[in-house]
Amino acid sequence: MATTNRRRPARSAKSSEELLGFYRQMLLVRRFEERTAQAYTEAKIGGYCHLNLGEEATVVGLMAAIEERDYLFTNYRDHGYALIRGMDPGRVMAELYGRQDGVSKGWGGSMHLFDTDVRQLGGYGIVGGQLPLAAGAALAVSYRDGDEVVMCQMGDGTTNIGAFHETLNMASLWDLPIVFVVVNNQLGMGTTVEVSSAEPELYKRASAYRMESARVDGNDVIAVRDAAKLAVERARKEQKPYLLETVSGRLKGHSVVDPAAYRSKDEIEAVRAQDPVAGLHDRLVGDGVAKVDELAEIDAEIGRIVKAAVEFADKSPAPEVSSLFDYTYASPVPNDSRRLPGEALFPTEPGNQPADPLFPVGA
Amino acid sequence: MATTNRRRPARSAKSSEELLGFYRQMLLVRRFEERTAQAYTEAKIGGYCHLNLGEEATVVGLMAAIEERDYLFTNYRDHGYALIRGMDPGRVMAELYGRQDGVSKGWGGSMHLFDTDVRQLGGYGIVGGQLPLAAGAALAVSYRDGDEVVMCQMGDGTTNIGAFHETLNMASLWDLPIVFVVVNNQLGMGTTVEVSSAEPELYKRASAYRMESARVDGNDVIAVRDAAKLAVERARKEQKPYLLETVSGRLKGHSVVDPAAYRSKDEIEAVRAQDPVAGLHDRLVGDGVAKVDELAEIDAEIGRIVKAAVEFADKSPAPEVSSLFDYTYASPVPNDSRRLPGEALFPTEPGNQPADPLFPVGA
Amino acid sequence: MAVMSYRQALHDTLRAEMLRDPDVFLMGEEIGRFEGSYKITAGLLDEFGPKRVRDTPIAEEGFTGAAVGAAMLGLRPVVEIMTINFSLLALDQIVNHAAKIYGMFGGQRSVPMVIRTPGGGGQQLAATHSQNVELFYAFTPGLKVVAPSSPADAKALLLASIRDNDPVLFLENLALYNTKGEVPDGDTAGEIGRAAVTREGTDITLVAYSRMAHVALQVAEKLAADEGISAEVVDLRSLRPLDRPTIIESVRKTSCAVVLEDDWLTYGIGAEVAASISDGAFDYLDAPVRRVAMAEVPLPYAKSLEVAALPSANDVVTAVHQTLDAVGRRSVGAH
Amino acid sequence: MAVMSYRQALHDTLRAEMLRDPDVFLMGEEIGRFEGSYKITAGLLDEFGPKRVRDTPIAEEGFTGAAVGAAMLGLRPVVEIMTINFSLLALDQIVNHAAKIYGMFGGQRSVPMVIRTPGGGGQQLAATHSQNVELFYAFTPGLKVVAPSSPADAKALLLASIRDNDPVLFLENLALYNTKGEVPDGDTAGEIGRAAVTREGTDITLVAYSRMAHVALQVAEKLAADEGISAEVVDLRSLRPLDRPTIIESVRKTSCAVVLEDDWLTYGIGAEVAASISDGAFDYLDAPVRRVAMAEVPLPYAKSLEVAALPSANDVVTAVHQTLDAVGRRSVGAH
Ligand SMILES: Cc1ncc(C[n+]2csc(CCOP(=O)(O)OP(=O)(O)O)c2C)c(N)n1
Ligand SMILES: Cc1ncc(C[n+]2csc(CCOP(=O)(O)OP(=O)(O)O)c2C)c(N)n1
Ligand SMILES: [Mg+2]
Ligand SMILES: [Mg+2]
Repeated sequence: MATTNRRRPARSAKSSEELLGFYRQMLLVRRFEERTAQAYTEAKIGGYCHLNLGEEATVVGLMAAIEERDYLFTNYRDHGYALIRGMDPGRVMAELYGRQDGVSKGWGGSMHLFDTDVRQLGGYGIVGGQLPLAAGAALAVSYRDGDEVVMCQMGDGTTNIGAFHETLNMASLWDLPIVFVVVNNQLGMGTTVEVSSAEPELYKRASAYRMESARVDGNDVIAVRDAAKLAVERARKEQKPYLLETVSGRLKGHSVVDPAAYRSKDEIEAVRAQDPVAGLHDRLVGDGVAKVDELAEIDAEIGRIVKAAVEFADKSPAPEVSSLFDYTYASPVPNDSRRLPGEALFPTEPGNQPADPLFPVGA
Repeated sequence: MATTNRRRPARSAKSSEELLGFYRQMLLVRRFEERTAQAYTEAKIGGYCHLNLGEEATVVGLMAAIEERDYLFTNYRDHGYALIRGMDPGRVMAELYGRQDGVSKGWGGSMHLFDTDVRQLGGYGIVGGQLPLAAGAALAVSYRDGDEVVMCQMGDGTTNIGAFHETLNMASLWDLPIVFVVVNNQLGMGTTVEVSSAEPELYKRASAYRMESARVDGNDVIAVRDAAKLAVERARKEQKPYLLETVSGRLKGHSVVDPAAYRSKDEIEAVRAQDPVAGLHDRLVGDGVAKVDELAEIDAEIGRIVKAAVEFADKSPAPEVSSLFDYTYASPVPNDSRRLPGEALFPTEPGNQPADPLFPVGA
Repeated sequence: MAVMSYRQALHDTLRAEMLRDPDVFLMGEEIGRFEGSYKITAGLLDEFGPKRVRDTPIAEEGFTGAAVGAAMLGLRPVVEIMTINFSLLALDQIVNHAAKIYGMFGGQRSVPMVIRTPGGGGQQLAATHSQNVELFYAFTPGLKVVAPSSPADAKALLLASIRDNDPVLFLENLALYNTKGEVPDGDTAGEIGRAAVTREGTDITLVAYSRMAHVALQVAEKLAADEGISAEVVDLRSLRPLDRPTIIESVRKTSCAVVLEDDWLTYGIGAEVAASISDGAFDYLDAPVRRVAMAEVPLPYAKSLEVAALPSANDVVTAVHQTLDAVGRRSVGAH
Repeated sequence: MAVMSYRQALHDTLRAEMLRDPDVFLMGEEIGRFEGSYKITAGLLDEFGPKRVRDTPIAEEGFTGAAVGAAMLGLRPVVEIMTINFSLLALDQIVNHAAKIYGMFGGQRSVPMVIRTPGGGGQQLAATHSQNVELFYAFTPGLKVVAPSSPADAKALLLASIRDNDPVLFLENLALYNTKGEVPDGDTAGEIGRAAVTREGTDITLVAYSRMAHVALQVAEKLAADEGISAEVVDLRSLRPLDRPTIIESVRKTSCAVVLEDDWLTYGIGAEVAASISDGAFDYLDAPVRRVAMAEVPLPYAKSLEVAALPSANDVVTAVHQTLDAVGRRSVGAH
């Protein structure tokens, strides 16, 4: 079942074109995340902010395996997925900035990227929270006899929470078209897989649900793409869930503010040595697919995209306070509270009962 | 790992004495439960009430495998465990009757038998709720370098809830001296194992935590005892958790009030054919260990014990209403609410502030 | 108009909605083969098959969350959680997910789902199986919470809940399932967010919901018959939104109120009702608002203790008497 | 007496209790190697080793429940739940188990454990990471809930909580960790169940807890300085038990009150406070009790919206003004 640490280019990289395309995407994630880190230190971005640095090959490989019609659910470490899935970089950055043009109109921020158009249905900050949701989406697909597949990404640490167990069991029992992906970056915050999981070969946990699974080198974009494609097509055709584990590393702290002081120099060195972006760069050059200059040109182009995204975000206005009560309910109902913190429940003038502006009594 | 459906007497039944002793215990459970069902229809017992009918060999075998110093946690189907673990039958029945002399003073009822003296620490009605608690008890043992083992019983349906996963992972990660027992009676209420668990060979789920496990015939008291003993001693000596699955059947409905209309005649026949009490009876007679008369005499003796238990329960007074506020907190604190439903928060006489009787202000 | 039980009203409404809308389906533990712990879904598996009446594993967090996900794709799942006590295991999916998804993503997808679940004490189910924690949901913006007390309201509000585009916690009650009442034909949905004055009166307002709304009516009848006290009854029906205007209007008329609730007193649902009355009817109120609620203990199994801990009609009568005495108005009575 | 941060007070107290009592140990996510998400446990893994500072998997239900079980055997676990939002995943173990075990088994084993967890909005953490759901615990008999607002109280109440034989939910707040104050030496435990008058005044009572108790003091200072309004501040400190006598005594003196809270208004903690005041000080109250609380929405990420949704000092000032205006007492002020 397992395939680990494949170093050589996978055979199925049919063309240099394709590989260059992946490189461009991985670089977009890399540069976007670097710029995001900078924007955070400039206090343009608030809250928690988790980057995909070190996971670029995984992100790009996974996104290459699903189709437009498919659905994606991820955890809070979601910028890269959003970019590659097709959200506009400007609108993604605007979301990080908490602006009106953000993909979630500024309501979600970094952890909660959501764009119904590209069928990426969040971005969830509660560890494991996205799993039941994703299974439910797959249930809806199955209920309607659809041919979409749901991909549900999670981190290694997430395999220890109850929702993992409950969801994988349901997915297998009910033959749901879903691919669970464990992005094993070897750490949940500062906790290693060995310290948190009694079965550190995480893909093996699928056997508790008679679910097929595999492990793949998350630093190899082609290997990820191929393994994911297999899983996705199987889910689509046989209506069977699958668990794919990708193994890579985290180049920086858990979130932008984490200096990761708990990591040894050796550990950091080891992760850096496997940097998927640098690796692909060297491979493209080494294999004669592209010259250093050409790759630098791509980098420059990506730089312009990221710059434009930041400019777009910077110009986007903050959401209007008047919209504060617009998204509590989809179906308006009478007597919903629409009061700002300072407002009285009842006007101070005795006898003056507050009328419900939307639903006057007796209407 | 698995051993199923052993029909022949296990070799380790060293003496007829022992087997007779087990028979007596199984019969105690059988008769007690039958009497309990009757008392329920007489409205002497209220609430939910789940019986061990059909699980007598499992209960007795498991209880034979743990020692006095060991701890036991179970689900709500707990009468048999309580009786064999050594709680006084009268006090158990009194608990079911909701009387003052009940093992939990009438506070818990059928689902919540607890007796600190015999180290049976509940009886829990929330499916899966006892698992983290039992692991915590094992953690305490381990923290103190004790040599006790914790046995944690659960039903087959319980293996699908998140707490199962979280707890088994912790138990294995932390090398806790605990034996998880899945009493597979093949139903969770009306739901079969196949409908609820994607891996219906439940003991195999232990592999997701690198935990050893086995399946054993739950209708064979010796087989259960031997398998459990192995698991318990391993837990004690090696400080390693274990998952034991026993397979048996449920002779009646999920609870006393469930007519089990969802079961086919064939299904019921099959369970009856494996009745562990009848089976052991016939075996004892067939193997010449005891005569039918002798076994009838045991039955009569058990009948007297059960009758005495009912009489004790019937005579025990209902708990005093004055004790209603005695068990909300172990450490009393000021301003705790001790008001009955009708009582005013503040006396109607204006100016009369209620003093805290336990903690007057400024005391 | 037919007379039927609260259980029957729920059953028939679920069935009718499933016939009407193929996107409506049911999920929960033991709702199919077992026909529901309280038999609300009896017969529906046979009629609609396992796709639309889905028995789930014991996994409240998992199947409730799956319903949320299915609702995000436009289905209309109706989840049964066996009792509200077990909903605590699904709280993360209800409060952190169902209630948040519409807002947190800027209104891109709504979550049209219903969670049906009964509360209730008084059945000797002991501490972990007798809780009334509707408060947790009523407190949470993004959720709607209804708590019908009559078969007619059960039907009207279940229709409204299923057709609503937001997650609705639909609170039932073990003690109500067998109660009967007239239920209108047709399929007119009720309105979430409106209380009802279920009995008019002039001397005092009784505010309640779910089972206690029944008790309130009984008490009101008794007070009228025995003492000529005219109590008005406000049945909240909806806990979120809370219909303050209807409550306040009543208390401005009667000048005093007692709140009945089956949960614990401190921080219970009644706290908000009492606080709202004290605020909105400040200049009208002749006496403090009394609350009759459960004693603040883990509910004991023993009948003697359980009875003592649960609010009774007598407790309400006492509170009404003391309230009217305090304002010197008991003389309005006839004896 | 030393001046230190709230964080430091917690850290030092944990350390001192671990030195004092070998049965005290810590459990939680990231408390060891990572030194705690908010660094309360920094250095403790190195000092005490992994047995007493236990990093757990991400499994709130599991590790919280394990602490309950360990406490049943007499250990004194102090669990850290990273933020109160994640405690919803452990609610079953807290509400259905920790809170019930002493009572449900007739007092045979108590559960001497502490759950430390911070609440707090205002950090742009968005809807699922900014909730204040202490209500869920404050509502539950069998639990005790404390919410200190100063470093001194943090120390005193943490000592009390660890030494108490019942499960205590110890509410911290992200915004308080860096606040400083004087902390007495020694190891005198505070008293769970007692509020404190943290500022004396005569014109109006401000009732608050945790972060808002800070805000209340700031507002009171400002009101005094700018307008000569004398506000009394009651810091609840303990949410369960709730110290009604101290609150009522204050309001009987000032005749009006504003309640400050960081949670949602409807059914929030303030509802009980307001209801209790309206009841216990009925004949003294000159104006309705106002509540200043969070807007009832899933808290948005965007700063502009978050600021609008959270209660501010200005909102409190407005509520105070309107309350004093309503009773014609603003003239007491000096401007
Ligand atoms: C239920 C819950 N518990 C704790 C947290 C705090 N938390 C945020 S991320 C994280 C680590 C997750 O690790 P992993 O699943 O490996 O994902 P990664 O961050 O490595 O992508 C934790 C514990 C949370 N968000 N939700
Ligand atoms: C969390 C939770 N969900 C649902 C229930 C209702 N319930 C009680 S027993 C039961 C079935 C349990 O089956 P199993 O684990 O096989 O135990 P058995 O009754 O067969 O001993 C269910 C669903 C519950 N008590 N707790
Ligand atoms: Mg990780
Ligand atoms: Mg079973």
